[in-house]
Parts: sequence; structure tokens; C-alpha cells
Amino acid sequence: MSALGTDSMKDDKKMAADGGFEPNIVGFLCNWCSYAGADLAGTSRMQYPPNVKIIRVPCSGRVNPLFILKCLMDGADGVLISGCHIGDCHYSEGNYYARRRFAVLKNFLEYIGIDPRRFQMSWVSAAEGDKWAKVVKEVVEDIRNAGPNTISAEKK
Amino acid sequence: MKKTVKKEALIALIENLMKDHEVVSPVETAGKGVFYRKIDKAKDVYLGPAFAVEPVKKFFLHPSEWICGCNKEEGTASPCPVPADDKKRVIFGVRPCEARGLVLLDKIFAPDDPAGYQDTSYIDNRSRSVIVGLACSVPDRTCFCVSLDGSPVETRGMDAVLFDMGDNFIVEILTEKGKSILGSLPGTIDAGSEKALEAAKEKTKKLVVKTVKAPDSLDASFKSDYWKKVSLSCLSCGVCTYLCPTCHCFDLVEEERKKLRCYDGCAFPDFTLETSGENPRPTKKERYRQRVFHKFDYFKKNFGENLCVGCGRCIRFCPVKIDISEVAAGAPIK
Amino acid sequence: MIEEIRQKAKELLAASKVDMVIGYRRSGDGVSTVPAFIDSAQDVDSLVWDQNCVYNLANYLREFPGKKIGVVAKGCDARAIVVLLQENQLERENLFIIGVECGVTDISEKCAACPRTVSAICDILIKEKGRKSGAPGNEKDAYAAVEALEARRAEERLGLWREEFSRCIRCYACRQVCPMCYCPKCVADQTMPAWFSKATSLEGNFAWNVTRAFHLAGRCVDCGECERACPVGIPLRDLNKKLEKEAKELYKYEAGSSVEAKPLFASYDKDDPKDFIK
Amino acid sequence: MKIGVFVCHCGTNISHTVDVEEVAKAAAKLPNVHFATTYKYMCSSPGQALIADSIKEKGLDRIVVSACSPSLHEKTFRKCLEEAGINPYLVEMANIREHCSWVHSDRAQATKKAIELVKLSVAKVSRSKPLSKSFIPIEKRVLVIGGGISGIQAALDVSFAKFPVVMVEKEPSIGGKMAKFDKTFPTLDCAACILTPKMVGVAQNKYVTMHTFSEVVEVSGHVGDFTVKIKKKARSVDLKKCTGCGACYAKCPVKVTSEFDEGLGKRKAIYVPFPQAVPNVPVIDRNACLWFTKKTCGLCKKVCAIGAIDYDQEDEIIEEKFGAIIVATGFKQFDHSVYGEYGYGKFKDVVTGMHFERMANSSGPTGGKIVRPSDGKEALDVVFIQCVGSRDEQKGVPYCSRVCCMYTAKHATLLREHNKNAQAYVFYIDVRAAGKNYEEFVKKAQDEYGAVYLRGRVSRVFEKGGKLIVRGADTLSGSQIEIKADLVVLANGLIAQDDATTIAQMLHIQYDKNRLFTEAHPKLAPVETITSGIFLTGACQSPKDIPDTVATASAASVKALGLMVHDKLEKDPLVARTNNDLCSGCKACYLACPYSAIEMVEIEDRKLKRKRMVSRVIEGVCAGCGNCTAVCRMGAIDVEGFTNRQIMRQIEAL
Repeated sequence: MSALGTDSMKDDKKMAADGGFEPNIVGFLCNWCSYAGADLAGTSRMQYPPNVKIIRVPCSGRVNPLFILKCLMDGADGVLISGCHIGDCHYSEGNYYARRRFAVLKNFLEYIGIDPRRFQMSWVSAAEGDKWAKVVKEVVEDIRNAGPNTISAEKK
Repeated sequence: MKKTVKKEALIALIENLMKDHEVVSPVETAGKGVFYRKIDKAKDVYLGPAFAVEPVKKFFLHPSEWICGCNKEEGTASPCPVPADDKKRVIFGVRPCEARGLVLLDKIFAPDDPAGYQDTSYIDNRSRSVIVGLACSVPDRTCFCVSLDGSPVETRGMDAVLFDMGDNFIVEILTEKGKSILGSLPGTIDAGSEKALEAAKEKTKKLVVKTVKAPDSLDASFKSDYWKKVSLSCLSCGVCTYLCPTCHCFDLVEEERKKLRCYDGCAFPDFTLETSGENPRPTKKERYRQRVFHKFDYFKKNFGENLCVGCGRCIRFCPVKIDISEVAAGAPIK
Repeated sequence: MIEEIRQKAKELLAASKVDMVIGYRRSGDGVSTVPAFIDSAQDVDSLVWDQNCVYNLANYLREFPGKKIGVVAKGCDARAIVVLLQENQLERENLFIIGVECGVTDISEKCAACPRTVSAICDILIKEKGRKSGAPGNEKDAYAAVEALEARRAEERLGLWREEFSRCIRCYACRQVCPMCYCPKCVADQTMPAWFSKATSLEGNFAWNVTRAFHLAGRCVDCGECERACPVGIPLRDLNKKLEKEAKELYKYEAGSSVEAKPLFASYDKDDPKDFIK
Repeated sequence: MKIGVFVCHCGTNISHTVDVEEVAKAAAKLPNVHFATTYKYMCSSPGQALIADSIKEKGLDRIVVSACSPSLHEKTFRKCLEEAGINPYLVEMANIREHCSWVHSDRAQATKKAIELVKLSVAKVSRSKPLSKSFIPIEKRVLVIGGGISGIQAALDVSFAKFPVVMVEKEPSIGGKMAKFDKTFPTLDCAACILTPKMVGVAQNKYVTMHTFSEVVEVSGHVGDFTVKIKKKARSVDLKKCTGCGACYAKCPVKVTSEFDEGLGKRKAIYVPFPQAVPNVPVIDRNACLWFTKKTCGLCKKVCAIGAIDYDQEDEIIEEKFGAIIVATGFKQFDHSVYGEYGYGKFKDVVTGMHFERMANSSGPTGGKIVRPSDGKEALDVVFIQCVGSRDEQKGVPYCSRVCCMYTAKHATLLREHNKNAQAYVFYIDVRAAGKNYEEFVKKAQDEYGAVYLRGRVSRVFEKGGKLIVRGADTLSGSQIEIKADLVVLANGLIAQDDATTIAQMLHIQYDKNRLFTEAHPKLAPVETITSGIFLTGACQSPKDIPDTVATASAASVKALGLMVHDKLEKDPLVARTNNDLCSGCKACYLACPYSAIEMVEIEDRKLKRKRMVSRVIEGVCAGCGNCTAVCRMGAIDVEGFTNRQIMRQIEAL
């Protein structure tokens, strides 16, 4: 809309030093499984790309669909929600609700024309540090291929 | 000064204008209606009989605009006003009622009295724009400009005006600004055309069939249950106010450390909601009454005119077909 | 049909079984109709019934808490009432639902692809004379627009919606006209937090339209009022229908079919689809 | 607002890949950040002292610790803040070790990410609110629903710790299914010999109150404070007066089929279900009693010397308070009538395992003889069919009932013990004997008691010449076989009680598709339910044998006692809360709460000048999962510690 819409930091983030596109990804991780799984990846010194910034939530069921929308509208190139495997939810059924909610949201965003790679979900348990590293690698690669998020790009 | 101009000549002129001007005009969007747009191709200009959904107001009073902000990264709070866009602008196809709406808005945002509130953003937008009007030839059945001191062929608020005469336009230049844009157009006008124009004008005026007889003052009706009755079907949406050429209420909201001014409307319950939770206009009755009073009573008391130009948009687009002309005329003032 | 509607309304009002009947009356232009709020038997004759009766009167029912209301309800209106009952917004005992069977001849433009035309819930069903009961069913075409859009490339879809949403003026007519949009304070109006931008910018408009539609997932009864009310012609129904289709295909869930059903997102099944999850 | 950011080196764990000084420098520039610094070990005493001193010296009111995972040190720093005099919930951790320095090697990139993570935490803490812990007082009484072996064990365990227990049993006597058994595997102890002392122990225990012939009809409240309504059905005999002399049922002229003996024997209209019943007080079966059906007879009243018979007794509902509830409602035997091929109902000599138990019992209807119900002759060739209803997704239940293999082995053993000439044949699918001494027991039944085990399914049972012909496949030899049997015993599986779902709904606990109650976690919380304060024991959760049942009973008791020893329960304030102004009362949160921690209440809306419904969180029950917040379209319900404002602020910061 105007010069004020530009956030200089956001622009810097999009481009790495070599000029390649470095996606900015938001990760919503449940406290009990995926966050602990990411901790384990750390303790095991597994290497993965730094593009995912983690927001800790109690449960994947805590994630409001509007958070995803907010991320995509605010300039994130992708969003990843990660929770406990089905049956392992610390709150016993939060991830069931999340699964239903986000299955619909994902299809809907795709229908609106938002690249499905920009919104992904995974189940990573507290013991799956290796899976977390793998998921991050895949998601970062996916979104790198999808390119910068163009909706928020017009914010400037 | 009047000229008869070929339609192609006008298009050519617009093509030329686009080089150093921002050109805005109604554009037809398939299946959706006519909308004012900043154009990039002269042939997109639509100067036919259909009315634009939104009035031209939005180019002067933006639906939403950043008005100030503060620096986010540094964490310091210094105001930084938004630089205004100062490119010269020509707006084609503005209808008489819309242009008159601007004249009314001027009273609020750019009053003659320099001590009055001067809205810089509005004034900037006004001064950089040249308004080339288009007289109506086929009024809608919801139009009622004639009974509000207006006319489908009047020119208040315009810098120049176009009359559609079939194959040609008759262009009438009204101000210096108008002359600067259209003065270069070739051609003159003959007596026959002049006469035909006058006849066409008279004919068009008669086509405005809807009338509204709003009382001089609505005071006496203020406490009447009438307002409850007429507002029962109101949905409290913003169609009437947002599409009105003269409604100008706005809200200030803060988003990401910037102040945003955006349209607001008296029909919304939140419009007068106070932080305490108290709402002086708690129901649709008070809210709808406010709109009618503002149009046909308060504004008149302050500025001597009704704040309605009879464009008929609020009737055409009201999802439940509330007709403000009927409501105002029917108010029980005795 | 109209005679029967009037007669029932008269009967209800005369016997004080209801405090008000909400139906349709002719508007000042002599063609279209407007919602009518009739509280005395004498005024009943102003009620009308024809293809111009497009409004979803379920939208008004919440405005009269504690009152007994008779309401003229088309199939879609009745489905909306079901959702409102399901979501604890109305009390069944305060409603007298005068179901009207919309026919083939008396439907408006917005009804072209309506699958069912019979009220899902009603206290009396008024039928069109000389017509066999049952819906004319138009199920086949219901998702034609959605499917056509699905078949296009993602970038095309994005471009298309971007174009459509760019016209949005945020007048919220779509919200106000919707019986399901009854939140005391819509997320669009909230400031703590501000869920999305109130500006008519692309992100603001995108977020609003996506949110509106998503908040209707499993709740929209496809009455088409939002699209009809939209002054700038955004095909809002294509959004709603997509979500309706997802709910149906993924979870066999249909909004407005049962008062007892648990809402789509307030329930789950252990065997819900899971292929999209890594 | 003055936020302090403390960046930890963690020795070199963080600082070798993240430029911590750079992070602190960037943090200092963030909105509302008043002070930022680094330290070698933030969690050490000097590190904590640095935070505490900075709070005092610089007037900091919110803290971000940029260090390791909050799962390690969030508590540490909360305590640190509390000691420094500010609210412990005004600290956020930025995990720049596990999520950054340890998983990235490029110093520039890692530093950049660390700054982003600090930004997130600063954003969140800027929207944090001071919170205080709440306390729930605990009613120091435990309710045990069910008076079978699991309920009995639970009641005894709780009472041993000197806390009052109330036991509710729907039958006239406690004892449950175990009271019907003859012997128990794998030791062949007499069931009554080991159960009866426990039953008496319950009856004589001053901490245990028994309500037999009673049912729980309503449960409200939450952990620490449950209010329970118990219906005491009219027994028609005064429990206090009756001495259990037995004169009444000796004289009673009406004989009906005995439920306890599985229909093999008879009882009177006034009866005690079995001789060792506790309480040893009869009950009148009002459907059979002549006084109640025809207003005649009245013999029992006449013979009762102390006037304990009370025909006018009525059902009574009492209300009591409890701090915890142990659910021990047990199981029901699978109804095998769906297996037409086994001929149950058609042939009298096809019986269930429970029939066999009663027959084998010396105080049972046959006096301990294994006979053919059709003619009372001793059964010599007996065929046992396993997996009746179990492991059968089509006709029965998908799960293994766990006890049938063992009780069939027991029956095969008992058969030979009762009659040296008898021969047992067992049709099985797999023999599952995974308990201590179980496999040995089965082997003994085969080797020492001569039971013939045939691997395969029975296709048909039919009668021929006064014998039952059992036709089945022996899949090991690959042949069809037919056995001439006197008696066929079906090993029925264990399924949920008929009223299991009603009970679950009443208690707000979950049940699975087999209607078995669901534990809070299949591995780590097997006796808890998702409703805190309600615990499971025994076969109501899944089929269990006696040792497992007793073990879960003791486990549930410990869980209940864990609550009882506290005067009040400390409740983490990270729970959900409803904003009435925004709530529309649509019930989405109420329906989607995994803990039933939300109730719908009526409030007076001053603005609308009328009453309306809104949701309200029962703090004592809420676990803070936040599912309610995500199903709430209006954002009316929010969860402390992870509020919408905090998370939205975090997203904005990115």
C-alpha cells in the first residue's frame, strides 16, 4: 500500500548471501512430542537447515487455523505443524481434532491457489530426532522449490 | 466552452494522457459490474450507461490508508507520516451525483474556512485530480437525484463534462484544470448540436422518476417506534455506507505499529461501542435512525444541505432492499 | 401456496401461539420482496410468496430471544435453523417453522443448483399444488464450478481469487447476511489480537475471505445469501461449496442435516484421512 | 515494560556456533527490551544471581532466557524470577541450543536464527500476563464403583491408608465374577478360599462403607470435589436388623432360576445369591415374590423373628462427596448366540465356561460333578472350544480376551481331577499363556491331565445318538476330525458391561469402539483416565486375569491415595478461560474438550439485558491443551501461557 508496508528485515531474510532463496518457515510444535523430538535432534547433534523457526504450543490441537493464515499473510513462505503420532497425544485426542481441521484447511488453501507445499503437517514423536531432522530437510526443500510467498510480497 | 468530439479522438487523448498522468475511469468487469480502476489501456475506459458499483469517493477518501507509523526495528516511537502520492491524475466518467458528493465531502475535509479541519490526504487527492464527468443518459429506477436539488446532467464538482450524443461526445470544459486536460481536443460545436444537447438534457431529467420528499426536519420523529419498525430487516452491514458517495465515517486502528484509517459505518454495532462495553446506539433502531438523520437532518442543520445526492446505490445494493427514500419520506414528524 | 401460508400465520397469531411471524412482503418497487415482521393477524395478508423471496429469514430468529416466532422457511432456511439449533443459538420450542416447498417454477437465480428444496425441519410443510412431493434434485451440477476450478493450475487459481478479492470493500455484507455469522464480535473486528489486517489490501482481503469461508466449514447450508449480498460480485459460494464438498467427501458430514450431530470440527473419527501428514 | 534478555553461552555448547554477543546486541534493539547480556552458564547460581540482580537494579519486569530447551530449565528460571520478586510466569526461554547451536554448523546462519528465536520469545513475553497458581481443596474420601475382586482390592488398599472408602455394588452381594469361580489358575487355589477373607475384610473395615444392591446415578464436579448420587435400591430387608439366620428363604415357597448359578440351579424369591455373600442379608426379588405380585403369602415376614422384612421399603437416593473415584465395573461374558454352528440354546449340553465353573464347584448346583445338563449323567468326553467371540471382527470383538486359554486349561485339568476317566479336547487358534507359570500350567494340562489340544476351528456341532458330534479342522495334521462328546464347553470372551457407555458418559471418561473404558495413556497412564481424579481398574478397561486385576486395583488405589494425602491440589495456572463478552454459547469447545472440562452456564448479560448461555472452564479439570481455543471461531476461549495474543505476536515478529 505504501512505503510503510515494507519491512526491511523481511526482505533480507528472503535472500541468502549468495542470492539464493532462503525460505522463512514457521513451525508449530507440540510441547510433548515434536518439540521434545526436536530437542532430541539437538542432543544427537543432527544437522538440518535453519529455516524453520519454532513456536512451541501445548498440542497440535492448540493451533488455530487463523495462525496459519496469519503466517502466510505476514510473509512466511511456509508453515509446518508437528504433533504427536495418532494415539500418543499427551491430551489423548488433540491431534485427532488437529488432523481433521488441517486436512480441510490444506485442501482449501490449495483451492485458493496457495501452493500445498507451503502448509505441511507431520507427526514426530519425542524419540524421533532423526525424523524431525528429515522432516525439516524435506519441508525446507519443498518450499525452496515452491519459491517465495507472493501474496505477502505485494504487501510492499 | 463546448466541443463535439469523436469517440476515437477521446480515446487517443486518453492514450496520450497516460504518459504523464494517472488515468482512472470506470472499467467493465465481466459479470461483476462496472468499477473505477486505474487503467493501463485507453480502450478499457468505459463510458456507457451503467453505473459504477463503488462511487468515485474511494479515490479521495481511501477505503483504508496508513496515516502514520513508527519505526519497528529500532523500537523507537517516532511518527513517520506517509508520503502522499503526488502524480497528476485524471478521472473520467464521474457521474453528476458522485461529483456532487465530492462537493459535499469538501465541506468536511477541505472547508473554505482555513481554520476548519483540513484533511491533508483528502486535499492532496483533490488537488492532484482533474474530474471529467459523464452526464447520465439512462438513469436507474433507483435514482432520485432530481428531488435532492440535483440533476442527471448537472456539473457541480466537475472540471469538464462529457455528454454522450451517440456517435460523438459533446465535451464541455468548465474550469482551467479541465482546459489543461481537454483544451487540446480539436473541434467546435454547431448550433444544431447545441440544441440537440439541450433537448437530450431535458429528456434525461424526466427519466428520473423516483422522488423523495424528505421533511425539512426529522426532529419530531426521533423517539418514534417508526425507526424500530423500519430497521427490523436491516442486517447491520456496511453496504449502504461504503457505497455512498457522501458517507465518510472512518475508524482508526493500529496494525503492526502503524495507524490505519479505514471506512467504518454507522450500521455496524461496533461503530459506537465504547471501551467500557457501553454502546449509545445499542440496537439497529438507533443505528439506522442515525444514518437517516445524518443524511436528512443533522447535515442540513450544519451545512444547509442534505448529505444525500440521490445516487440510489444504497437502495440498489441493500441486501434486504431497504429504501432510504421511502424511509425518510415516511418519517412521522407530527 | 400463499393462501395456506397466510392462513397458518393468521391462525398462529390469532391463537397467540406465536408473537410474530417472519415472512415476505412486497417492497416499494412492486416487484421484489422484503422481509416482513408481522405481529398481528390483521397484517397477515401482506405476506407474499414467489421467486423473489430470496432472503434467509433464519438470520433474524436470534434477534427475538424469549419470543415465540413463526417463520416461513425454504429448504435452505430450514437447514440454517438446524445448524442454529445444533449450535445452541435458538430454542426449538420458541419456533414454529412454516416449511415451504420451493418448486421448479418459483425459484430464484441463486437456487439453480440447490440439491434439496424441502424443509429439513418444520412444524408444517406447505407444498406447491399439483406437484409431486420430493425435491427436483440438482445434485449433479452442485459442484460443477468447484470442480472446474480444481482442474486449473494453482497459479491460475491464485490469480483468479486475487482478482476477485481485490474488489472486496470489506463491507461485511456477506457476514451480516449469513445466519451462521452470529459471533458476538467477529474476529475481523477484534483488535486484541488483530487476527488479520483491516485494510482493503490484498492480504487483508485474502485473510478475511478465507477466514469467513473457513469459519463456515461444516456449517454453511449453501443458501447463497452471501454471494447475493456481495455488492462487488465475489463468487463467495465457490468458496463455501469447496468446503462443503471437502466435509462431505472426507467426513461424510453435511451441514444442517441433524440437530444432534456433533459439529464437523468439534468431532473426529479415529479413521479420518491422514495421508497428507508426514 | 522492561524486558531483560539473558543469552547463555552454555560453556561453548552455544557459543561455538552462535555469536552470543551478536545475539545480545540484536536483542537489545528489540521493542521493549531494556537490557541484554550474556553469561557463560545462565542456569548456574551466579547466572541466576545475574538475572535476579538485573531485575532489581534495572527494574526489569519480564525476562527472556536464551539458552537451552524449556523442558530442562523453564522451572529453574521461573523459580529464579519468583525469588527475585517478579511473577514466575513472566519468563520465556529461547531454545538456541537444542534447536540452533547443536543442529547448525554455519556460524552466521546459526546466529541469525538465534536472533530470530530470541525475537519470538521477546514477542511472546511482551504479551505475557502474571499468573498465579490456584488450589483445589480435596475431599478425602474415595468412591469405588464395583464390588468385584478389583473393587474389593482397591477399597482395601485405600482403607489401609486410613482414608474413608465407599463401595457401590449393583448386586445384592459383593464378590463379583470371582465369587462364581471354582478354582483359579495357575495354582488351582479355591477361589472362595482366597476371596472370602477379602470380602469379609471389606465388610468389617471401619473405613469402608458398602452400598450393595445400589447404583451410581449421577456424577458431577471434578477432581478433589466430586458429588455423586447413589441409588440404593429397595432390598425389602432391613440391613441393620437382619442377622442372616436364613429362616426367611428356608420358608419361601417360590423357586426361580439362580443367576449366580448361571441358570443351572434354583433360588428362592427371597434369597442370598450364594452362601458366602457379603452382606449376608437376603433381598426380595419383587418380580417373583408372591407378596409383590399377588399380595399373598407374606411367609418371610412371619418367620422373621426380629422383623427385618420391610415390604414398604423404597429406592433411596443419597448424595455424597468424594475426592477421587475408582471405576471397577468389570466385564460381561460374550453372548455366543451369534455362533449358530456351536448349537448353543439348541443343545442343552453345549455350555459356557462359567457353567463349567459352577458345575465344578462343590457348593454349586451339581455338587461338584461335571454332568450333562440334558440328562444329569457325568460327562466323559468334553470338547472345549476357544476364542468364542474373541479375535473375531465379524461376529465378536477384535481383541484377545486374555483369560480364555488359561481358564480352558484349568477346566481341562479340573475335568480330569473330577473324573479320572474323562477326556478333554481343546480346539484352539493359538494358546496364549504369557503369565508367570502359565505356559507350564498349560503344558501340565496336556502332559499330566491328558488334554488333547487341536489347532483349528469347529465348523459344526450336531447331535447324533444322544451324543454331540463336534466337527472341526485339525490344521496341524490337515485333517477334518469329528469328536463324539458328552459336553461342549465354549470359552467365551470378555466384553464390556451393557451399561458401560452410560457409566462412561456419567463419569466423563472415554470408551473405545468396544465400549471398554479408555486409559489416559496406553503406556504411561494405564489406570488413569483423561478425567483427572477418576481411575480404572480391572476388566472394565480391558480383559484381565485376577493377578492383573489386583495389580491395577492397587495401582489405582495408589493414584487415588496420591490425591488423598494432599489437603489441596496445586493447579498450574496454564488453563483455559472464557471471555463471556465474546462467547456465543455455541458449545464447540464444550464438545471438543478431551477432558470434559467445560460446562455451559447461564449468565446475566448486562448489555443485552437478558440471560444467555456461555461456556465456563472448570479449572480443576482443564489440562491446558488448548483444543478449545482452536475450535472457537470467535477467540472467546483462550489458554493461559499460550494465548492467542502471545502466539499472534510471535507470528508478527517473524
